[in-house]
Amino acid sequence: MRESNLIDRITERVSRGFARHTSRRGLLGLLGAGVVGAASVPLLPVARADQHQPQKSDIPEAGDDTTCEYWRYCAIDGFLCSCCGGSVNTCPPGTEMSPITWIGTCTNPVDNKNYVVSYNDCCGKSGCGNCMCNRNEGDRPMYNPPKSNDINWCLGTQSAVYNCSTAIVVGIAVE
Amino acid sequence: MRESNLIDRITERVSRGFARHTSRRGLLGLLGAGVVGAASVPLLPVARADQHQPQKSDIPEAGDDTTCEYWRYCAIDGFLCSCCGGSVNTCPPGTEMSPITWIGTCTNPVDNKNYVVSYNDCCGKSGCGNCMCNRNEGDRPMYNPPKSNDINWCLGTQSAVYNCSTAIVVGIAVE
Amino acid sequence: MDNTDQTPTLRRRLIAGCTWLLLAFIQSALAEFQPEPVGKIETLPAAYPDHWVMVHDFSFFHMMEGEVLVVDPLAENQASQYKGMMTASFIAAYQRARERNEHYVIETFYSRGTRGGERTDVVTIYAPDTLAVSGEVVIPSKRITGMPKQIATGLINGERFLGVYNFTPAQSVSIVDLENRQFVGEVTTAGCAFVLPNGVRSFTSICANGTFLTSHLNADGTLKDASRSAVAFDANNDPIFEGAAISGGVAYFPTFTGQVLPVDISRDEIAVEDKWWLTTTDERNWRPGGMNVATVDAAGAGYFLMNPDGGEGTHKDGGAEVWVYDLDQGERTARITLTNWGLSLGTTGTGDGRLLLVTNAEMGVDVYRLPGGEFVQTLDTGAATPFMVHGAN
Amino acid sequence: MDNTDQTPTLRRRLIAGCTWLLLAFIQSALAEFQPEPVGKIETLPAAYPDHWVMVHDFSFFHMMEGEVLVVDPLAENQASQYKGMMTASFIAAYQRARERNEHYVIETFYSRGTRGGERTDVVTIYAPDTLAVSGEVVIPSKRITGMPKQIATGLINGERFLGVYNFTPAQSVSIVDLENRQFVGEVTTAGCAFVLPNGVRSFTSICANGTFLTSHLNADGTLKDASRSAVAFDANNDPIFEGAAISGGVAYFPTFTGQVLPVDISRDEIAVEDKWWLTTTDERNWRPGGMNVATVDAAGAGYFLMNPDGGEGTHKDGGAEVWVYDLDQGERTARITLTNWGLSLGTTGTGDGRLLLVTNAEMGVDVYRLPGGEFVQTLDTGAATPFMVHGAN
Repeated sequence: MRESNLIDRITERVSRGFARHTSRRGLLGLLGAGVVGAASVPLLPVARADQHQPQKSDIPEAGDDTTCEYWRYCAIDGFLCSCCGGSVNTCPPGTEMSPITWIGTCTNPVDNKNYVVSYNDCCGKSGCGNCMCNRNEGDRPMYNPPKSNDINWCLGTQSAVYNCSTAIVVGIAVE
Repeated sequence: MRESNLIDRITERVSRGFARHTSRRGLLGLLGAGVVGAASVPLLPVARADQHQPQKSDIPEAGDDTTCEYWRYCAIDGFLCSCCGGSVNTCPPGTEMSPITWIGTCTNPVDNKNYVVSYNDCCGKSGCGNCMCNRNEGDRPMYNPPKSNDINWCLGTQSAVYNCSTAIVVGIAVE
Repeated sequence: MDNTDQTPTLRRRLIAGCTWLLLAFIQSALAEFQPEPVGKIETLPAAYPDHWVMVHDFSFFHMMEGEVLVVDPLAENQASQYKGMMTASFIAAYQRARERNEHYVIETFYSRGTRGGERTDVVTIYAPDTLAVSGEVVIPSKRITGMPKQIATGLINGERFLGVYNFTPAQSVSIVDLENRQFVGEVTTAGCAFVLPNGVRSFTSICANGTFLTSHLNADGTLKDASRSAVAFDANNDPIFEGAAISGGVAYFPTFTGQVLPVDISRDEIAVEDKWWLTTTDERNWRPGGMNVATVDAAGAGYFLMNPDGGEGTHKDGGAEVWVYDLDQGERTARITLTNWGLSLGTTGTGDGRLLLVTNAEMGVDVYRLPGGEFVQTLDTGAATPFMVHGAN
Repeated sequence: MDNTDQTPTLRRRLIAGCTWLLLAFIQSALAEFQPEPVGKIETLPAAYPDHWVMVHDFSFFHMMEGEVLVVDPLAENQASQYKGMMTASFIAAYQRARERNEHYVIETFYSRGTRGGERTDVVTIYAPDTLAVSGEVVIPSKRITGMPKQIATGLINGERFLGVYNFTPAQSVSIVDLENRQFVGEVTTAGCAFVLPNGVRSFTSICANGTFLTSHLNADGTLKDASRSAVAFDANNDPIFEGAAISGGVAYFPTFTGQVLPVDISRDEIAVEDKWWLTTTDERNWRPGGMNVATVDAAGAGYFLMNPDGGEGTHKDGGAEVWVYDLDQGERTARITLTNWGLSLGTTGTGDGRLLLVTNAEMGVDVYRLPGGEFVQTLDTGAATPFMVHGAN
């Protein structure tokens, strides 16, 4: 009896486990097919208090930066640093932030302005594996480097090993 | 519509995928809890013809050597070489067989004799990842090396990197 | 008595000695029993059946442990499909020289693994029968890493040279002499990316401004001179994909919106030909998308992975159908409805044994027969993220 | 103009220059907007809250990419639980020196990754606040690899020396001076395995014949002399597990059948005490089983993972309950029924904040409060095979 229950539980766990590694949207993102309309679950205040505080400017904010649907992630490809010991715009302890990046232009749902987002990678430790997320609004092929999220941007760092990606607002896009 | 179906399929696939990596019994084995009574599916002749031919002696045989239930695997711990480009007693191409091993004593269900099985590891390439199997009949702690399957037996090889495990009959056990 | 200072050779002998003592003991006790041989390693045929495939598992979640699996896609189960494996470290590239009959894995190592240290980039050479390393060439530690693009490397001048695209972000191509197994030098490709071999001893790169840069090599693999095309496509509004269907000396590049840009690569100077559409005007919602979105089979037919919900940002989303073209005529000849949503295309086999391999959205690899498109099976190789499939044909 | 021969330093400057040029351009266009800072790296408190844990993911399916995660087991979700990570290559070992306030990862690298090359074994030293490498000590490339055993390494003489058990299959212990961060030498332990620190400057190994070997070190970490116990257990019919619950200067080793062998390790010469049973005669079907089957909490209570279906070959199967003991009295004080079948035990925290961590059969880590055993949650860290959990207390 126990054994058969265990099998069920393992099957379920494995499913849950992989889902945890790769949010369903994230997995679809990795695999290429985008999903729209997934509900964004706001973080509880207690959880937020436990997290690393992002270095935010005075940009109006909405949404959960640990989900792929968050507005700044419109052209990201990788593991969200918010799920890896970093935050939306800081790297996890012991990693190094790449000084060069690819750039996206994302619409903030609060003020409806287009912001320039720099997706600086965090480098020097194994891939975090959590919160895989890929969205390709404005993404262009690898021969157009500043707009390409297919490139491993751990460049100019001590190690090219990729850990996770941030989404740092560096400007407002001029129309 | 498509997207939600995709999510379902991915969840299912991930579950199936992990199950493929680690047969349920194998996963349970890895995780420590043994399962008994799982049905052993005989290989189709056509499939057998495609496989590498194990170097068999005249031992009477029964069972599917790509499943954890196969009789020789009574004290194995690792990925079955039969699922990795090798066979029950040969290593996959490009690997190196460890000259020293741990030893199990397993009962052959055909002649009911106890055979001495040498679980030589194949070494020098990444862990195969297929057909994980752990059974511990007669296994003893690491301080008793010849009987311990917890040790990485890729020793005396050019590389200690573990790829998969064979199960070679080297004798008949004296009672 | 333990001796921790023993030399490796001595230790090896001791180990062997212990093993044989044990076996001798067992055998003496059981004179009638013949133990099975120890130490046997499998080998593969030096010439693979032409329907086999090399499945490149990029191991996206553990990038230092990528693998290129040798697989029989028509075998019935995992044990019979899985023929062997080459390791492929840190989102490696893969090439195979059919005349030289060698596999090449272009890969990266760090002296301290995923925490860094000294970087070493190498071209690792594998023998197809033993899948053992038969040589390696150290190259500058500059190779691009990222999502897989077949033209990140290329075989130039037949199989004499291997070109490896570098991005630091300075752009160049490392030239490796495969005959002498040595690094020749670097060719600068400022503003341009990739290695598309053309003509006798040239290769072409795709430039960010929509032009092509063609580098011409001397017989020793050094740069002779270079030439640049006029602007051939709109790199921002309708860029070409990095991967082309190459047939009859022409590289057919799909664009994001679903046009095809043919580039004649048969001569030392490339010739850009007129674009044509994959879709009719009524079908513009269908766009190519995925990882490797374009390929050809041994008969020269072109295959494109098509998404019915095409639009800005869908170019990596994969597709529901594979559309088949007479590339020379620019005419669609068939539509294959995929059993599972597809992400990346490969083909293998010849004649009636041609197969289409589609990495699906669940990271399985689906096998279809060509030209009919009949679904055969989903492979059971254990690969975690098999982004690219290469035919043995 | 591209310059592929530029030095790394120059290249770095060019890169930085380009980044700042870009930012300057954006800023000049938008004078009122203040961009967010680039380059910030998180840090952790130098003294971790005592309920945090280090979760060692052995990454059994990709052994070169193991990790030790720093985790808050009471936080509500992945983002708040996951504090940071240290890489841990090739089924590494982990130790932490509380007074020195350093993490140690004892790990193995190959110059060509999983295809081999030159092997290098190192003790990697991490600072707890930055999780950056603060030093490394190269040790002989002999460390045992295999399933995790906490006593594969040990801190000797307070935190002055680290012992690393070697198996080639010759058996020895490498001694590392943590004060001076250098390798001291090897101590032969022929026939015996592991590093259980005892007394002032000694360590004890478990021998295949059921005895214990105690090695006594000089002040510089070299071997002074050694002593051996009488036969203390039956290594074949009722062997002790490799892992003991250590409390009050006594190591309580469970045996396969469910006895406990207490070994006084408070003095330079160990003293083997009388065995006692975890079970009553009616309970002999319950046996300890799992990976790390025995542990203690900060209050000295002992925890054993128990399987109701015990028998030959079940010693790695894990268990359904955790039984709690007053170790000094040899008396059971509580039984904790696990929410999920358990495989490996750890504890953390102090006083009322004590926690029991149980790696479950589905490779999740379950959190229970102590002493009551109330289930709190299953951790959501993403670890694939978190075989060992170490308390920060």
